[in-house]
Amino acid sequence: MTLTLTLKSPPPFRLDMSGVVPHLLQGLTTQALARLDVTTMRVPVPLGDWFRIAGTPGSDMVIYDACGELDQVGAALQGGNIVVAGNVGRAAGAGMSGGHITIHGHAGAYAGAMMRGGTLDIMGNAGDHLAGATVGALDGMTGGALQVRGHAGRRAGDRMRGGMIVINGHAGAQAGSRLGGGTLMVCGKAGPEAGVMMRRGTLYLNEAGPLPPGFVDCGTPDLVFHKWLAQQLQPYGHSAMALARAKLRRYQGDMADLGKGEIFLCAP
Amino acid sequence: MPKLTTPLLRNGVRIDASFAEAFGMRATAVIITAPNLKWARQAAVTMTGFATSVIGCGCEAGIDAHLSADITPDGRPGVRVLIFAMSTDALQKALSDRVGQAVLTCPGTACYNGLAGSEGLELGDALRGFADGFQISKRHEGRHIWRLPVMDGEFLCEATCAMTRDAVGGGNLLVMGASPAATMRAAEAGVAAMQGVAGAIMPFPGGIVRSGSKVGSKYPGQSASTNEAYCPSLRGAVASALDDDVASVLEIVIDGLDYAAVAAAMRAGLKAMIALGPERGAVRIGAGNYGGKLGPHHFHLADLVP
Amino acid sequence: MTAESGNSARIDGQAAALPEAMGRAAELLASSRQPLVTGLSTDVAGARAALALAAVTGSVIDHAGGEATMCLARPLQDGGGFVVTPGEMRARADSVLVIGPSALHLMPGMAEALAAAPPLALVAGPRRVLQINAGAGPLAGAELAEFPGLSPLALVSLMGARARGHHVNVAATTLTETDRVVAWLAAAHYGVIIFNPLELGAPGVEALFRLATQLNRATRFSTLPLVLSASAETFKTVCLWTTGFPGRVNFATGAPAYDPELFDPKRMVASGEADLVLGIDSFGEGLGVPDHTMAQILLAPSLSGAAKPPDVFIPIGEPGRDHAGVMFDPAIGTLRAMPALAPSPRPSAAAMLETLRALALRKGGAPC
Amino acid sequence: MLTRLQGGRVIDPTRGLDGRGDVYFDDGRILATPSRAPDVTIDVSGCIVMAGALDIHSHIAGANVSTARLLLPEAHRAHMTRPETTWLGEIGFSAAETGRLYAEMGFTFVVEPAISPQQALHAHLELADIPVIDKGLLAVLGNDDFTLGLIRDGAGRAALADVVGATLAQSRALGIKVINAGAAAAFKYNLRGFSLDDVVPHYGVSSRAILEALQQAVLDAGAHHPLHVHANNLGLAGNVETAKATIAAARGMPMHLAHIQFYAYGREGARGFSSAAAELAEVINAHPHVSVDVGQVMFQPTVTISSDIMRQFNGLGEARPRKGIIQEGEGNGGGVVPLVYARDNFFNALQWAAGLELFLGISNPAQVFFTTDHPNGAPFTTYPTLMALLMSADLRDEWCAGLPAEALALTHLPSMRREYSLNELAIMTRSAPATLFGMRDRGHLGAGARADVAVYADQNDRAAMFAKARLVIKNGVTVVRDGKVCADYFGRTLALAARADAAMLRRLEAHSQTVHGINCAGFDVPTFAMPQAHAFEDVACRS
Repeated sequence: MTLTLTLKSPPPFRLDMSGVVPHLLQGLTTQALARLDVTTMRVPVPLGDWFRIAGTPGSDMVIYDACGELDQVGAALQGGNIVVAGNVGRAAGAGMSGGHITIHGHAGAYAGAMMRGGTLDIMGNAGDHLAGATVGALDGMTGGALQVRGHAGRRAGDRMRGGMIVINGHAGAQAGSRLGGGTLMVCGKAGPEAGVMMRRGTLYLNEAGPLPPGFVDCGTPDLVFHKWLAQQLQPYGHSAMALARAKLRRYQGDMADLGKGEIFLCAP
Repeated sequence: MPKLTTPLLRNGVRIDASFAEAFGMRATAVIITAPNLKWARQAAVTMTGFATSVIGCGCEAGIDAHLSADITPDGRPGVRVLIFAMSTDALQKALSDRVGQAVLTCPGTACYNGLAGSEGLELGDALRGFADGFQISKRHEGRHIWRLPVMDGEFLCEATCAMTRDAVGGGNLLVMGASPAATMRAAEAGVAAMQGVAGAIMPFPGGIVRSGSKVGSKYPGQSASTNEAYCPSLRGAVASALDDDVASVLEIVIDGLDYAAVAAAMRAGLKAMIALGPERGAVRIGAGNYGGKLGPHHFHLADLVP
Repeated sequence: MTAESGNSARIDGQAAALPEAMGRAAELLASSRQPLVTGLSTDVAGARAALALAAVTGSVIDHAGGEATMCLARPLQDGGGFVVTPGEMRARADSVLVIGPSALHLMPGMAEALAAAPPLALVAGPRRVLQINAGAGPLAGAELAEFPGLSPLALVSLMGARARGHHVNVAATTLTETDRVVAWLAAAHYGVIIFNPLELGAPGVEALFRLATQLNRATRFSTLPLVLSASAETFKTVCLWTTGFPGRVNFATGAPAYDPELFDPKRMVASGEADLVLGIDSFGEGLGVPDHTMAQILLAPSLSGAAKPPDVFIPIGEPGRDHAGVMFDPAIGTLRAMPALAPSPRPSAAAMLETLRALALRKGGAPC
Repeated sequence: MLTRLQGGRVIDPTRGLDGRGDVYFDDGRILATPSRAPDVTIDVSGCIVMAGALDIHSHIAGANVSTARLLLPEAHRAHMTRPETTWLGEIGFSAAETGRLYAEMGFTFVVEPAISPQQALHAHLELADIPVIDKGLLAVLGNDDFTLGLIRDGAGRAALADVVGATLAQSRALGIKVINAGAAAAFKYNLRGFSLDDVVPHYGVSSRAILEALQQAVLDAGAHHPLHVHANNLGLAGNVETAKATIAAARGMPMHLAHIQFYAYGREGARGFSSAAAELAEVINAHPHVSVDVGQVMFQPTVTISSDIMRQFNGLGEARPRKGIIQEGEGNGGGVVPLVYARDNFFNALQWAAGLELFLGISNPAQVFFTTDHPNGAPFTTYPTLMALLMSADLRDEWCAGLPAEALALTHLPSMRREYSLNELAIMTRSAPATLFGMRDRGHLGAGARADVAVYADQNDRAAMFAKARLVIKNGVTVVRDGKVCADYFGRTLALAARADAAMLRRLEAHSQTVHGINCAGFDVPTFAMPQAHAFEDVACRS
């Protein structure tokens, strides 16, 4: 069973979609769905004011004509599928523990923040703090798989501790900041200061701006790990596998912290 | 030994109306990869050396199969090794010791879990300390591997390894021929055929054992001793099990991940040896048992012959 | 604008009686889709009243200097840290590291304080002061160290790495200079690092707290963040006990919601999500939001400098001059009571905001 | 308006009352049975009627509490709309919520126990914003240069009494607390541990000397509440010896020891950590001049807020989540370290049991006070559950069944069958704390007492009963009805009318200028600074 939400027109304020995820909607009538509160600002906003609602709530949901004012789409998703046609706002898929979200558009900041499982696939670009940690939280993404087909903003993978992120395009400054684990791949170019304050974990960067001074050159060892990872990367497509199989220079850091993280950067 | 009843005859080879009696064991499997098959095999051969019998070696181990590059976890050629032991603890110790001494040390290799299932043994988890704090843990899609820096790069080792409680050890065939050369030829043909069966290994040297044994001894502390009923040189002096035309006996012992694997291996071995015929190979094929009272698994030759 | 006309209430730039101006402000608040309360250069009473007004009108609220507040708050929230009061720094610190050029002239009296020997130091003698990247503002008598071309974050990270004894990847001259600074730090008995949070940025401050953590393994260290705006610190203090959060709070959905990025006043204005700005500016610190077309209510001692007059202007007094007040005092690191130096009948921001709150309640401005 | 609460079970230990009766009040005061008919009668039959409860040790305001708020945005009420609840969400973490939640449990007076004199104004402004309840604070001395210098220089009893008097007056405090005497100063000289007879570098005075000097000075300054002591070695294995030595150091004079659960540890067992609560309770029973509060641990995540800065620094490694703030100041400063107390954790289970052992092992309920050291052992919102545990051995057995047996084996809790009566609970939470602070018109329902009354529906589920009072009267005003605050009411902050010696004030000012470069009048708490005209209520000194 699929629930279909079609945005009538772009709202002049943000909408909080965190209550509109499959496990919270089971058994609701269309009327009850229309009354769901998606308010973030002073004016009370029921879902039905801004969306045409069709179908029945089940494990699957489709949002049409979405736009950047829709925050927390698929947040805390436990299972099922959400497909979005259009852009989304902040924190799409934040805290999700299972299921699949596909966004055929761009996502705002904190997409996949603190996700624990499931898959998040962003066909367009992603904003800052991709898979990161919201204020005060010590862990960003801890599990699951996240792919951005376009580019990502600053601090992609901030505080990530587990799971896999593949960015097919470029990443902004400080990709992989404060990383504690997991693997982040940037198939395009990463901005300056990648891996800053990284403790553990792995970055694969096709190209990068200047690295922080706490990353030391460990040469170009031929590691079986790359071959192993390349095998795991089949679902992410050719560019990710090619990056894992490229000749890679290993930098270890950030020595300003624990210094057990690593950046694999394509050797020219 | 139970009294023999009328044997079956296949292609002139007498097949005893007997059965192999086998025991439940714990087993695990690892996949060893390397830049080429030579070095993967080298690690596996070293690791499975001196692993013929739990009695003296703590475990029984052998190479199960060669794996082509397209089916291994890292896209390199590899081999699958099976290890059997009587208890989880013994299996864990054998696994840690052998991977630690023979695979970790062997250039170019990586080591992965080779068995489906949830019950786990420590693999990399038991070895990571070797890296003295430089080890790196990676998890991906439910798999957890350790990367241990070593002098040729890294030793990649999966953290844990599955274990099965359904394993069967001690399946066997007794190959009896008119001359030592014919007996050896038959046994070699049997082992070659059995090596093609997945999930089963023949842990003795070259898959063959000559010192078939009985339980106990006249000497205290000697838990197993020579099976005089099958020793041709004692034929007249003891209650011999040998016919007049048998000049030499060899045994093939089989351990499998489950009952079916042992049965399949025995079936394949019987078929190959029967095909040789009594002139070039065995005149008679039997199986060892303890009267059916000790081992829960019985492999009747009558059920396995072609 | 004459001083006299600047002292009367105004509606659309025209002088108006105060009750009319207050009524107009209440109307604007009631009809707003999303009000934003900002500026907030005011005292404790003004901050309390502004928060209470924001609560009943469902507003987003933050100080105009909220960015500097967040540059210090975010690293503390993300990892904790070490801080010390100015008074204790003066008394105990035998070694003071000053990062950046702006640090000292932002804190009145600091240069003189650093020049004096610390009376309670373990070892008697003059205070050691080391200034990094002093630029145009070197302190008399201080040792200097220069790290050209390094970002503040890279600089602090480098010190942190060397303090841990880790290898780094920098030019030999930079390494030598870093090691000199780290050795200097290690020789401290009680060291304090003075920094400007806005200059270091949140990541730089986080790295600095990690450096302090590392230094505290062997000796004693703390940090003294400069307070860029006393009223910003005042607002943060009151906002913490009122809402539990240091600012950037939204009352629109009832309970205070906190998001240091979403409820940034500049973003709220730039995105058009706020359609009314209520600004309080007792000390002429400005509202911090760019020129805009939305409605605006301004509470300030006088109308001056604004390109476009606000829809409603309400004159107020200045705390500590026209009326008594309580403000955060950077020199003592906590709140301090200020009697009125030149008492006048000008109303306090708090009084005007409380009246507005009463009017807003009457107009049913509360969304919940 | 003369009001009668009719037909409830009135429990008033001060007057030895426990039985069905009526309570009258008018104009904010309790009356004896009046001669005229009441204007209003409220039927409270089936209910328990007690005076409003008093909490003598709860970190509810001030700079350190705000630092905790700042540190943990993710822990208080969700900053994003979902999830709606977070691990400290139930305490709200704001002044308004603190007052509301205390009032709904029937509390009408709470003491914030650790305010640096330099930060008294901040604390008072915050206390003034806590609705409904009356408040008070304790000022912290004993790690500041001025006090240590006086003791070092042998300034004598009168000078120390003057410092205490000046501090009480300037901070508008109800009493004086000393926190790990000398350790915060020693920590600034890089000492990492500090015991009763250790000496502060630079000053050459021991923790014991500071303790003894302040204990005497507090008595001499006329404070009702004796020196409130946070002893050395908090939380360390074997620290029961410290607690016993500190009690001995009281030399037969009044002293209050705070959160002694954290000092009830021996060194037995495989992990070298055991409960010595039974032993400590015996020592307390033998020293009736000493009072204690418990600092009970309950199983949940919380945040520790303490001016024992050395201990907080040493505890950073145990922080969960792994972050903390160490703020150093002119005296103690403050440290904020979040912690998780877990049922399946050996140490935490042992701490929980040790706290209950103390409650049950100390014979006189007037000597032991009801605290969790909020929020250090647990948030104050766990009080109702804790009350239920004290009142039911069966309930304790149920809890014990879910705890590590290894921990319980190192305590006496499973064999302790004592159950608190409602009367004993009323002594601990009403009459005794009022006496401890010299408040004759609180903690009881006799004629002339303040009309602070808590009415609970008598239920078998004691936790539910104490969580939501049926009715709470504050100064004669109905502030809580059916467990919900129903009035916009603000109580006052009680401050001791202590004598500030003019000469001593001048010395303090000169010292502050010379050593800290600060005009110490900046630390004053003038009435004009307060949001309400009558924010304070003076309490006369002990005569």
